[in-house]
Amino acid sequence: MAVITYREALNQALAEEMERDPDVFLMGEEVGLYNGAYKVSKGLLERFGDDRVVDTPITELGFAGLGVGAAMVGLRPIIEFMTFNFSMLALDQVFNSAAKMLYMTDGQFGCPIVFRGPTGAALQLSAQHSQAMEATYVHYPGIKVCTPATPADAKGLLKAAIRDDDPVVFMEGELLYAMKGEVPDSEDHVVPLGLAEVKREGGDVSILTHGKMVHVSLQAAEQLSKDGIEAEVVDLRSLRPLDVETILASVAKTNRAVYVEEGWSVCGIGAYVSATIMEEAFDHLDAPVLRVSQADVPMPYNKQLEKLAKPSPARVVEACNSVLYR
Amino acid sequence: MAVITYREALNQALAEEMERDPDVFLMGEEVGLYNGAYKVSKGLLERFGDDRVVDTPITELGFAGLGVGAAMVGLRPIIEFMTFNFSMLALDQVFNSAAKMLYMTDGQFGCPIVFRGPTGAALQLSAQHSQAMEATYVHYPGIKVCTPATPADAKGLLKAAIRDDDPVVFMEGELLYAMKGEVPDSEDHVVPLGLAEVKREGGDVSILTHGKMVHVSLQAAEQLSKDGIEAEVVDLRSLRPLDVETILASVAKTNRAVYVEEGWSVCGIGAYVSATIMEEAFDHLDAPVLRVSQADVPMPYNKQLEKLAKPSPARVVEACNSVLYR
Amino acid sequence: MARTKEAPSSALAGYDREELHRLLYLMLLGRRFEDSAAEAYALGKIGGFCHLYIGQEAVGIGAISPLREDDYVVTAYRDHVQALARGVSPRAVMAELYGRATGCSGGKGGSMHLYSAEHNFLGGWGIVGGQIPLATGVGFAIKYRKQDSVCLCFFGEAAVNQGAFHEALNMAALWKLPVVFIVENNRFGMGTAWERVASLYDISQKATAYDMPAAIADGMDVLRMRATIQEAIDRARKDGTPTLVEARCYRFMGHSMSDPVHGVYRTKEEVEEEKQKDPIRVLIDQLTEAELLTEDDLNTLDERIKEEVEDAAQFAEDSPDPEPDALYNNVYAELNPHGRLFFDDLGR
Amino acid sequence: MARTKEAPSSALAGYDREELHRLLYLMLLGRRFEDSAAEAYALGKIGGFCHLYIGQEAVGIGAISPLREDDYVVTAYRDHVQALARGVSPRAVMAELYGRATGCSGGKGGSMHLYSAEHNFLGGWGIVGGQIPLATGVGFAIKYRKQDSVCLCFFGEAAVNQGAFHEALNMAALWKLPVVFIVENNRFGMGTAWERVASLYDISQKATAYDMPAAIADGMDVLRMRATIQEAIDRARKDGTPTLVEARCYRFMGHSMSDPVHGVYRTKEEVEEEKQKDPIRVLIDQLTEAELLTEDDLNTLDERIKEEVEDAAQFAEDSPDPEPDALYNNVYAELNPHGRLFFDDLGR
Ligand SMILES: Cc1ncc(C[n+]2csc(CCOP(=O)(O)OP(=O)(O)O)c2C)c(N)n1
Ligand SMILES: Cc1ncc(C[n+]2csc(CCOP(=O)(O)OP(=O)(O)O)c2C)c(N)n1
Ligand SMILES: [Mg+2]
Ligand SMILES: [Mg+2]
Repeated sequence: MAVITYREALNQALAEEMERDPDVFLMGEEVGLYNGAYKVSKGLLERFGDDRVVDTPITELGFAGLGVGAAMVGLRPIIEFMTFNFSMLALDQVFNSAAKMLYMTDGQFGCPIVFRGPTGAALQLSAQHSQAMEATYVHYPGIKVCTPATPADAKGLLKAAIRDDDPVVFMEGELLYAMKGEVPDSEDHVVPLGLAEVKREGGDVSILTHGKMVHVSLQAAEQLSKDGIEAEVVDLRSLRPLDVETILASVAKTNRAVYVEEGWSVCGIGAYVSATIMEEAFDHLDAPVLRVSQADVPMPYNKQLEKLAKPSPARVVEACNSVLYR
Repeated sequence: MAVITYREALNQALAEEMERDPDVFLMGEEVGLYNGAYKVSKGLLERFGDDRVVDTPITELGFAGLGVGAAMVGLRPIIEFMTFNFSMLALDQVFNSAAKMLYMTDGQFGCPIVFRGPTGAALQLSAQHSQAMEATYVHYPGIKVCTPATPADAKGLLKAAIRDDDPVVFMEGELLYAMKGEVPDSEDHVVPLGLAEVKREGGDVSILTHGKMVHVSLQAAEQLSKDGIEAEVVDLRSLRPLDVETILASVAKTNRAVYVEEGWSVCGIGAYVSATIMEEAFDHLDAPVLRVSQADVPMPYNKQLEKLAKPSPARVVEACNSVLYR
Repeated sequence: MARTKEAPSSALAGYDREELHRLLYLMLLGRRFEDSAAEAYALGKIGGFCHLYIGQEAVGIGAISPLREDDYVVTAYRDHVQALARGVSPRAVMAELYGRATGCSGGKGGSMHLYSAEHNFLGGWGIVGGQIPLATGVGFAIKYRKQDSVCLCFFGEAAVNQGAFHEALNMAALWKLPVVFIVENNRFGMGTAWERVASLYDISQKATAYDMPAAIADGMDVLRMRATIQEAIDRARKDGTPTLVEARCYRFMGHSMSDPVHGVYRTKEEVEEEKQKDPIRVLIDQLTEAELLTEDDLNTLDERIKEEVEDAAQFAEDSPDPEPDALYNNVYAELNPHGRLFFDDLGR
Repeated sequence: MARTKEAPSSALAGYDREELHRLLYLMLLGRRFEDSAAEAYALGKIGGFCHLYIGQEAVGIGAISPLREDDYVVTAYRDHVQALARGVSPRAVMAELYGRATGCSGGKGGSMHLYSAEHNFLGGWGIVGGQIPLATGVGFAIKYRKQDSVCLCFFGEAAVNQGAFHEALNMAALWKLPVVFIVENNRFGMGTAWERVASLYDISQKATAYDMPAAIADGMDVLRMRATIQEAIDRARKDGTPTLVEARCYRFMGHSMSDPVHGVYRTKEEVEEEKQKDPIRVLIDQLTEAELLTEDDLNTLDERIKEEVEDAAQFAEDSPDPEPDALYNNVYAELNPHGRLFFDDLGR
């Protein structure tokens, strides 16, 4: 297996799927000539031409809606939001058009589209540029959401998302783009939606998480293991469909769970998973499911405050200790 | 106490607060000449003139942002969304401007604004016009959210919202506008944000809910009481600030809770409250907190399907019975 | 900016009798169909919002009738007549208004959300202005596939103020997407007159901002309407050039079935006066004058249409509601083998 | 549409020496300040995104310098020089870039989010086009209070394609809100040239769509820039009439500190050529020519500015970070007596 970056993994997935299916095209701000604000689409304009790699005006609502219209008649658009923060301008087209397309038309018109880009905070980008929007998207039926944490998952999930016949919101991480990891070389490296992965085995407590926070959770698990606590880190990978089975299996084993998310906790992913666990595994729980999340404030610019606001391994350890009543 | 409709109660609150503070103005589609799509602003144009009751073009993003700008320099806008479904177009201005204003300016510029209108489904309005958006709004710090269920709360909470110095998302219900109820006559009938109300006392199970679903829950409680089950119905009234105290007190008493919401359950209000209860009252729970919500699908037009999709007293009763292990 | 002239008035030239009768048929069908829908609504057989096109028929029919099968139509919630003009059967449309399984959207869409893949009729949208980017995407797909079809996009004048209009028209003009943007300027958005919400009255002039051709069409005369649109269609087919067409028309009914016909925002007199220009009357007069239509022709045609509409209503009546399990059908096209997609107590 | 002429070239007329030196001071201050910010960024003392205004100073300074104290300024994330021109101290601005408690946004905003209530400087916004409706709201408030102040709204040319621009300009023109909309047309949005994303090149012409007066300003000449804006300001003060001003300028640096100055989207040669028109050089030449500035004047002025900038950097260096509890300050203005506002594990 080759060791490549998360960025290269996404780039390969895009290239391979565009090779594979002429109906797939990439559209967004700076995706072409500039090779992408974060260089994810590097080289694609040259390779596929400007019919299939399209630089747009800064009109998130407009080009998201354009993508949905193109998907209605059978194309398979990949719409890049430079970051998901800007997708707030496009939510009407995602929720009122894409998510409801198949249902309102009772199956006559589908919407095989991918909306992708980085979610959550990078470093000191302040309040408007540091929002994790998973919870906002996953709330609306008709949408599928996935959040790869590693290069292998980035490639495999993006290929699955592009091949999926429903609107998929594909959320990356600016701080993950440079991360390196092993990725299977095969063109058929597809990670199906709805399949969580146990990134670390352990029997004492389940740390459930997704996206960037997988790495924070793994660090926490290492620290815990120094204290003889073996945490199981479950990377959900997809938030809808959600691999409830794997979640419940881990909880049945450890009887304790902590959810770690980059975003806010009110109506967050942790609340969704925590409430589901309570409904379906109440008797397995020896302690309440606790949640670690961003501080419940807009993201501040100052480096120290930002550090405080973000979930840290220390905070995850603390939460694990409290569900272990230590 | 006079018996008036929810619509009249809102109208009184608007008129009284505009009387009280010349900086308060109302802006939105059809609020003036047409007296409001749902007649909530009836007579206000005539009474306050078109400087203070402003009909807008259909530009949700634009007039929401305009309101935020006006609030920055000290006015107190009330922005009406004809329904919150359309506010999806305006979310960028609500989340990226209003919610973060005070924080990004470190207190230099505030945003005393109210965004109001009906949320959730009416009758057979189909997928694009039947969405409960509470969860979408309450997720973002910087925003306050309230959801009156009765005429008295409609008037008292709207007055509180208008006087509040923060952005308040005030969610009404089209199906509530014609509902009648007693409303204190006093001009000072203000219901503070963050105060839940026990709408029905009971010791066997807590039904936690908000908005329209308060009435569905009360009906369910009546049915249960025929079986000798006394349910306590807690109307949260505000979703942020959230009256955690009253919620926990009820759960401490009944040891069982069901959340009933009009919207979807994934990252919904029920998930938020349920996860919070687990974290803070785990040992009081004799059963998992269950949630009753809209079917996890876009709202269908067909009358029978719509009926199936909406939370019903029967479904609430069923959930209560299962937390009572009956 | 290329600004095309209005269509000539003596516009019968170039039409054969059959074609003209087909237009009259569609005009009358639209009217009778909606009269019947209005009755059904009053009887509670149709629910939700129901927006009638009465008075505006010439716009949709004039624009859609010259289309080829491989062309597309996208419109707003005021969509009954567009669907019929596109060839969707009165039965399928009426059944949809009744919310039946046999409806053109399986009973899930209702009046505002009519669709027919078979007829390239892409609905049927309820968010003002939301369909404009969608139609632009259809135009993008046509160009992407190097086809020569076109997409008609209808929207009310009030949608012109939406950001979606601005964003979409820029992209359509920039990339030469074969879309004809048709503003149904019936002068009101609900209870708000256009001049009360627009700083520039002349909508067609807004095309200058995108360096896009524009035209003003007489939306009360189906033949002139059609002639104007034909020019725009030809331009779009030729090299993808989009056009902004302002069709001037008038809404004879209230905004929706639940709104008053007149009131604070327009007088009874104004409505009555506009009704004198009834587009159906206009067409009948044109045909009679040209001796292409007799009293008898008209009566037979009208009888036929009445029967067709009654049949549609009966069909809707007799059709079944969707099965309960339809509730979860077509939320997703793909039920992934792994993981759970639906979360609610019904699934418990 | 009233279209105002460009400002006359021999534009020194009507300025006294002091005023002209004040302008030169601001131009040099902006440049030196950002040179220093660039250094600090390279050293990691400034984080996040940092967008420099180098090359565009004439636009912001020409537009802001004629303002009254009770006027308002709203701009985007490229906001350092606007803040300085408005009178915010270099110390407060630099401290904000460093994220210090003494910064003009208390260290919470950073480079993109500068604010000063004291100076009616309303920032500092990061969503492209998002500030346009905000400024329109400020204009609304001015009219609401029957004041005669004005609001300047700056945004880049790429923001013109956003729906927010379209929606806001219509309302501003419709209601006669005293806002001067200033397009900083530096020809690129990040790596994208305007002509690649706009179907109409001439931005000022877009004002026709709103029946709004427009002007084209030379954004590389502070005096001509100022003269053009002055006309727009006068018009706004008189009766609220808004204006769309296209200021033609050029960005000498990369889009932000993390982007290349040139590359696929523009050549090194082009940048070098444009640098020949450096607005500071232009002003210095105008003043020297008119014998209003000597070599000595310039050197003394420049020395003074260098010191001021060094002092600002030192001040930032020495200033403290915000206290940890600042994390939860100013999320809400009102901590309601009832209920809980914050939900996170830190509060546990
Ligand atoms: C974004 C949005 N805002 C508001 C509404 C409510 N609404 C429905 S139709 C309408 C008026 C639209 O007028 P126009 O575009 O002229 O179309 P017409 O009804 O006249 O055909 C309004 C305000 C909506 N459906 N969508
Ligand atoms: C809504 C939105 N989309 C995308 C971005 C990312 N972005 C930041 S600046 C920029 C280019 C803006 O160019 P322009 O408006 O011309 O201003 P300039 O940077 O040239 O001053 C982009 C795409 C953003 N901040 N907001
Ligand atoms: Mg209209
Ligand atoms: Mg630019």
